[in-house]
Amino acid sequence: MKMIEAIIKPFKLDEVKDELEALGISGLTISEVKGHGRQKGHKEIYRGAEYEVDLIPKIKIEVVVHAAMVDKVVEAIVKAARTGKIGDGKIFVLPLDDVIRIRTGESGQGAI
Amino acid sequence: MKMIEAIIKPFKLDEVKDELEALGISGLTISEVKGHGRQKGHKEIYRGAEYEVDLIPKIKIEVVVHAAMVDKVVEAIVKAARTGKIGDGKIFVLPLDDVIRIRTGESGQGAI
Amino acid sequence: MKMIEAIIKPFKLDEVKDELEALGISGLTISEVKGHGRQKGHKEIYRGAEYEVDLIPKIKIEVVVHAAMVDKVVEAIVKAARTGKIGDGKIFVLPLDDVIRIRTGESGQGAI
Amino acid sequence: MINSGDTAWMLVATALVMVMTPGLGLFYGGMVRSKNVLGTMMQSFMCLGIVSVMWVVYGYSLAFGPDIGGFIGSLAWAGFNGVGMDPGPYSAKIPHILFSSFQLMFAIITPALITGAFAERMKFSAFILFTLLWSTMVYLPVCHWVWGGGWLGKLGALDFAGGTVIHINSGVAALAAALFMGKRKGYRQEPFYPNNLTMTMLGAALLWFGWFGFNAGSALAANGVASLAFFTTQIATATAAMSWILFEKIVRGRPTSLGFASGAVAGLVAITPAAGFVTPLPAVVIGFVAGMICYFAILAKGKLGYDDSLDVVGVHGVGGLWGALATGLFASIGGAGLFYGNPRQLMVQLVASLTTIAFSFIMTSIILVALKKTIGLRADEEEEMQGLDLSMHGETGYYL
Amino acid sequence: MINSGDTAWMLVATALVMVMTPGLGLFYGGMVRSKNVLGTMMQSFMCLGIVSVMWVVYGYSLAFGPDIGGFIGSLAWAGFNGVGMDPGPYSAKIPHILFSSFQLMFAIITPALITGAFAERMKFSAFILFTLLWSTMVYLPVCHWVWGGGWLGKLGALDFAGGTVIHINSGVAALAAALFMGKRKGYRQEPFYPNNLTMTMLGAALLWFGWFGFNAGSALAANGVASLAFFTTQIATATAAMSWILFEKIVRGRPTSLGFASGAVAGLVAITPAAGFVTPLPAVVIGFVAGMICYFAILAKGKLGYDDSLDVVGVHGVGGLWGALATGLFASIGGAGLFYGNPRQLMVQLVASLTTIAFSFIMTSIILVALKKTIGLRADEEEEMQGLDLSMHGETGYYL
Amino acid sequence: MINSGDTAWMLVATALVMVMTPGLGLFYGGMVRSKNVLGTMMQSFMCLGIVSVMWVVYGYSLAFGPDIGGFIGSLAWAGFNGVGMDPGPYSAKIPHILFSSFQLMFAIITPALITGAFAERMKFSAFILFTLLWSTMVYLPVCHWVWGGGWLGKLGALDFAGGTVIHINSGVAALAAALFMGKRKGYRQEPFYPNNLTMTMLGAALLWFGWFGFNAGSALAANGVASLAFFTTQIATATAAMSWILFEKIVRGRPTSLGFASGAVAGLVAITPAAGFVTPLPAVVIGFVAGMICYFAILAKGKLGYDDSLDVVGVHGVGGLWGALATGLFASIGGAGLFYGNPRQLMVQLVASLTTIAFSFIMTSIILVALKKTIGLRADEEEEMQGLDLSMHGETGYYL
Ligand SMILES: Nc1ncnc2c1ncn2[C@@H]1O[C@H](COP(=O)(O)OP(=O)(O)O)[C@@H](O)[C@H]1O
Ligand SMILES: Nc1ncnc2c1ncn2[C@@H]1O[C@H](COP(=O)(O)OP(=O)(O)O)[C@@H](O)[C@H]1O
Ligand SMILES: Nc1ncnc2c1ncn2[C@@H]1O[C@H](COP(=O)(O)OP(=O)(O)O)[C@@H](O)[C@H]1O
Repeated sequence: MKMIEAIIKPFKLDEVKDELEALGISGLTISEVKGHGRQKGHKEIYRGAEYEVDLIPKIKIEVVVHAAMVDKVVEAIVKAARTGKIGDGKIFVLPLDDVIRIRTGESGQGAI
Repeated sequence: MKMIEAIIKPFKLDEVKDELEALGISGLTISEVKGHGRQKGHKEIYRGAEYEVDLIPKIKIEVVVHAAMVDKVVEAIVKAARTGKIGDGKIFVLPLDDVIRIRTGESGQGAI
Repeated sequence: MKMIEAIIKPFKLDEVKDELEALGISGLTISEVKGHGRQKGHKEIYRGAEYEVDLIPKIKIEVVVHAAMVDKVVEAIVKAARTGKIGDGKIFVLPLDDVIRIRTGESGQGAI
Repeated sequence: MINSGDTAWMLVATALVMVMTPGLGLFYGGMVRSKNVLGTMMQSFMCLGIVSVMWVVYGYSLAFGPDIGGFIGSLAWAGFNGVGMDPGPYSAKIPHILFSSFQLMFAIITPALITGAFAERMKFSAFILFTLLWSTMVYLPVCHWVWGGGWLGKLGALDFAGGTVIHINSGVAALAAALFMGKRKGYRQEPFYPNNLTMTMLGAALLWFGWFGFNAGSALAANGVASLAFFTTQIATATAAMSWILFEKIVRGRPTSLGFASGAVAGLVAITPAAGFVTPLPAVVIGFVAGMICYFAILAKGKLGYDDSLDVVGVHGVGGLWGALATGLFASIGGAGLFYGNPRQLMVQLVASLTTIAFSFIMTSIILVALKKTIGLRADEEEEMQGLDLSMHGETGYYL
Repeated sequence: MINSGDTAWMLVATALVMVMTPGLGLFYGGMVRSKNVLGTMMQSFMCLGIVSVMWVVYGYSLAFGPDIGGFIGSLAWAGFNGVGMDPGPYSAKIPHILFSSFQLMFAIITPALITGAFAERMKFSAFILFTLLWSTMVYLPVCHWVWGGGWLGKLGALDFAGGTVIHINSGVAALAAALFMGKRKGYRQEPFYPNNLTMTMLGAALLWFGWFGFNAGSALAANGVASLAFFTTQIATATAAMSWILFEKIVRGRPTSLGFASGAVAGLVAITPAAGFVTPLPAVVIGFVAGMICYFAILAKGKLGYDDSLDVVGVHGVGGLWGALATGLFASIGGAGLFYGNPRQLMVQLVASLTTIAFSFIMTSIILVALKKTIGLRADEEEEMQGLDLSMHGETGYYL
Repeated sequence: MINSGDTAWMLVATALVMVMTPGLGLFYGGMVRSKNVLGTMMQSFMCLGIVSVMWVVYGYSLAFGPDIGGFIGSLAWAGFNGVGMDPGPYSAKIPHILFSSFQLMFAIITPALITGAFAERMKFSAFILFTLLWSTMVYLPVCHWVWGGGWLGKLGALDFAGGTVIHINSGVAALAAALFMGKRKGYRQEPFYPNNLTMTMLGAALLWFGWFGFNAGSALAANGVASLAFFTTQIATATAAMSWILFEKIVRGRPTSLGFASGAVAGLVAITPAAGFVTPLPAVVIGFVAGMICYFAILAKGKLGYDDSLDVVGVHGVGGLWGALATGLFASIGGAGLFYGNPRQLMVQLVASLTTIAFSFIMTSIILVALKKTIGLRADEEEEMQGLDLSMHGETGYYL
């Protein structure tokens, strides 16, 4: 089992979800984050003050999958989330010891 | 040391916190996330437009504990967060290399 | 490769970012979280009701780095984020299997 | 003959009272949890819809039409038959239809006030029926008794702008509603954070602003009495807001902005029946006491155990009763109270208040029980958990 | 001679109409996505700036100055030359400058209404030019025709407060704009969530409040007609709001707060031309039909395929047309419609409406094409994606 | 004898000025960081409380009571003794108590304006004392000098609606406050994002709306002068808003919505002393210059180094001074300025402005030093970091 964490552009969320769904993966958790990297930020102006804002809104998707699925999932995310422009984001693959489904208490592969 | 990440129903947060406190665990970090899974979403209507919203508000709890505590913590979370209905959420157990307490700089077990 | 997750006081974000930048690290992802630990919360009053709020706003920084960089990065964060008062936060170091850059599809060290 | 100055003022006063109801929606809306913000606002806005239609069909006629036995008006003016651009029996200087517009706005806000008691848990359909029935069976009669030529007016009850008709009446109905509806799920177990106190502050400001139309407009003319009522309204409100946060500071250690807003509303409520009958210094006293007793009434709610979500009983019930009695104490202009040598007035005020309390409580209870037995009052548990915005209206308040 | 009561009312009515434009900004602002909230509000606020300056320089004179051939006013009053504190030709009882202030507020809100059609995608510079050109080339002539001594007024068209001049006119311009601008990126592909419906509710409330000045103020005096217009406005609005959510409930299963607010605006629009000409019961009918047809017009948009972001066509175009025709049906006071034995009136209403539709559509299209060919109309793709707040104004609406 | 039209207008104008103070609370509240939103709004709302009570006890009497040596009023009217429903010495056509209500609203908003200078860092208790002392020791005397029969009025200073008494006065007090309070922690080091610019826009709209009461109400009658003041207010405000964003565009490349709102307020400030004395075209000039110089004043603040959180000095101080002098240049109705052959007027304006600047700066400094030495002015560092909402009031603005 692995946890795949993808940082993507917000407007790509629906496409990524659809692509994962196509792989039979429906369980996932998302959150609103802000990213900093190569992508340029923007300027904000409030009366006399001017700020360079270099944190850009992104969506983080966390999805836990069987180890065997990792490559396919990564591929699917890359396909759906890519625009080819800087700032498309990153995918991180983390090892995972266990998964537990709260509703039933079952754990391991079957709980995903 | 392990990082336990639990996705739960928002209104269960207080109960989970209390249950962990009972185990002597007070350090934890939470965030607001949205989840997708078996649980049905809802419909929203804005004039002519109708949207199926399938992302459901959840709370993510991150708690880092000694490896020996993992089972007890998982059990406690399951106990407190379970309603028995679909959407109760998941617990993920991740390996952890190190913990550092910023205030003191100390690291390892003692920093938890 | 490691994922470093730091929970810090919100007003320390700029300093931490600067310190990491000085190490040549510009890629990072942040999110707004709430923390519970030794730090005391506060009281809120709404007409007849009085609530003890023990969840304190924190910023979570996620930064993925080469394994060789971990110590320097941790040191930099500790240096920038420390006030010496309770609630300064924690740093967690997690193992990481892989990183993929969505824009190019490349993976591994080079994708960080 | 129609006076253009009086008409100008009453046109504006009517618009001002109209804006109080959305103002109330903001005031209430800001205090509930985020998931109920639209549902709560909707209940105020809906009163603009429901009561306006009812008013034109039969409401105005039942409340103000030719008196039948001191108890109710006749249906002679149903459909606004004969209510037009000429002056009517209630004022010789403004068009009859303007007087009825002004009164409509009072009829709208009264049931809207009650909604604070059952916020965050009532079914939308039940709310609609409740509002229609309550307006018809409770508001119209009491309004007729005091202002429409009915028995309480004839008895000599002083109610400048609606302390009894509106505030005691709605406050008591709120008590009945809180009792019959039961508590919100999680009440006193989990924190219920107000979603947006800036909106509540804005709502309080619009209420304060609109209330000048409510109170000074009740003179039905642009004259000295209107000006007096205007000033006493300002002074009592300001004093009550300060008084509330003073006692908050003493009891809890913190003066809050919600406390300021609540105190202001308590002051507005308390000065309502007295506004044109008292001079400035008594207005200060009325305001000070209002802020104090309404604050303690709200603290007491915790001990009494019912869940009056937004404290309608504590603010409108208690504040309205205090105002009605204070009018019997301090009246000195166009009437005389106890302190001006007329103890009888206090008795009359007491009779008017008690009658309204009893009538409102009983009638409201009957309506609630009837609805409970038929269509049911509460959203089901799932709906309440999900929030009324989604479950009743399919909407979400904020996507910021 | 100046009458202080009429002047008092018109001062207030003018302020009330002024507050409608920011109210519209809130109404529209709440409906767009968070990243466009300020840009959308700005477009309404900017109309206060642009049109006011234009008005004093030449606008008032072209609209209301000495008539030239029934088509336009002369420049005799440019720079407000001769427009002062004495009464003018349009009312003997209020200062001329007050009449022109009142009319200014109408000229401001009309282009602001159109902005709903191209919300979330127009370049700021293009918007400014569009507003200036449209106000000059479309609003001023049509305003002159109906109210400034022009040919439509002479023909006997009844338009109490601007159904044709303002609502049909802006609604048709909105249609042209939606067609020429093209759809927003992602339209009907991704969800476009309204960022803050509480703000939309507040905006609707301010519109409702200010509209009393709009309609009742159009009597230009504090008298019976103003009072009648006030009441019919209230009743039609309330009914339309209820009617809209009734059909929502039937069609979608949920009565929404956005629906209530939208229905209220539809009712306000529809009663506008009729307000001082009809009695209360017809006002109920006008409101009921308005809520119904505007709701179905909005549902139909989905099928017609153009992207009128905030439904200006469905609410102002359709509602305004219905109101204009309804005036030809129900007028009974100071005029007579079909149902009161005067079929000719309906024909006149139809002529006025159709002329305005044709003129507005053609002229607006010319302006849009000219701008498209020169400076361009739309924000570029990056800017639209980033949101107008950041790309046009360098600001973010909320940091909560 | 009381005139119902004038009374109607003044009732409304008073309500309009009242609503400016909550409007200011919204305007300011939206600009601060989220953690201070309620604390900032509270400071405006509190002025409604503090000053109203002070006014009835002794304020009105000191400002407007029988003159003592041109410097202050006597205590003859303390407790509103003798101030009632009949006309008073300041207007024969409206009730005395209405005149005093109108003036109360001015006394309320003036200290509220100052709060922008020390936003986000003052202790609540210090704020309360400051407001009470400042109102008593600075506002009441200056008000008396200009309007209450004092020496500046006798000298012939023209101040239609309070440019000197209110805007210069508060702007200068703001400068003193910014200097004595010191900077906010993190000022110019970390970004201070405004939490909710939609609220600031709404606040600006309410200020604009209410300002019609402020300026046109200062005619104390519903007449030609009121109508003129109404129109010049609209025009100057619109022009200033446009002018501000024009210079923003030139300097920074982006016209902002906060700039529009700020420019509008600058225009409102600048036209205040001139509103009833100038014709429309000069009003355009006054507005244009106001938008320009206030914008550059704000840019200059960065270089001068003091932390006037919400730019009270740049907008009210600079704008007010420009307005006072502009009145000495452009006055042509009910007075004559330099351009109309009366250079002396400009001198008088200068004297009035400089006296007010000196008096206000010295007195405000004394009050601040006294408070600093006794109870202290600032929240402690922890409290400031946590935000005033939690540390002073135990509340959180938003739980969305
Ligand atoms: N080392 C990193 N650790 C954590 N997050 C990162 C890292 N590098 C990039 N990110 C995340 O990925 C996003 C995209 O990165 P960026 O460098 O802008 O573009 P790209 O990946 O296309 O080169 C960033 O906004 C940030 O959220
Ligand atoms: N594979 C997964 N990866 C990440 N998060 C998941 C995954 N599966 C479920 N979740 C999270 O758990 C929540 C509950 O899952 P769901 O399938 O609805 O209920 P249950 O776990 O009771 O079957 C989801 O809303 C989502 O946040
Ligand atoms: N065991 C833990 N697991 C996850 N997060 C933790 C844990 N302990 C502390 N934290 C996070 O670190 C923050 C600071 O911890 P706290 O105990 O208050 O201060 P300190 O680390 O200075 O002793 C907490 O608010 C919480 O967000």
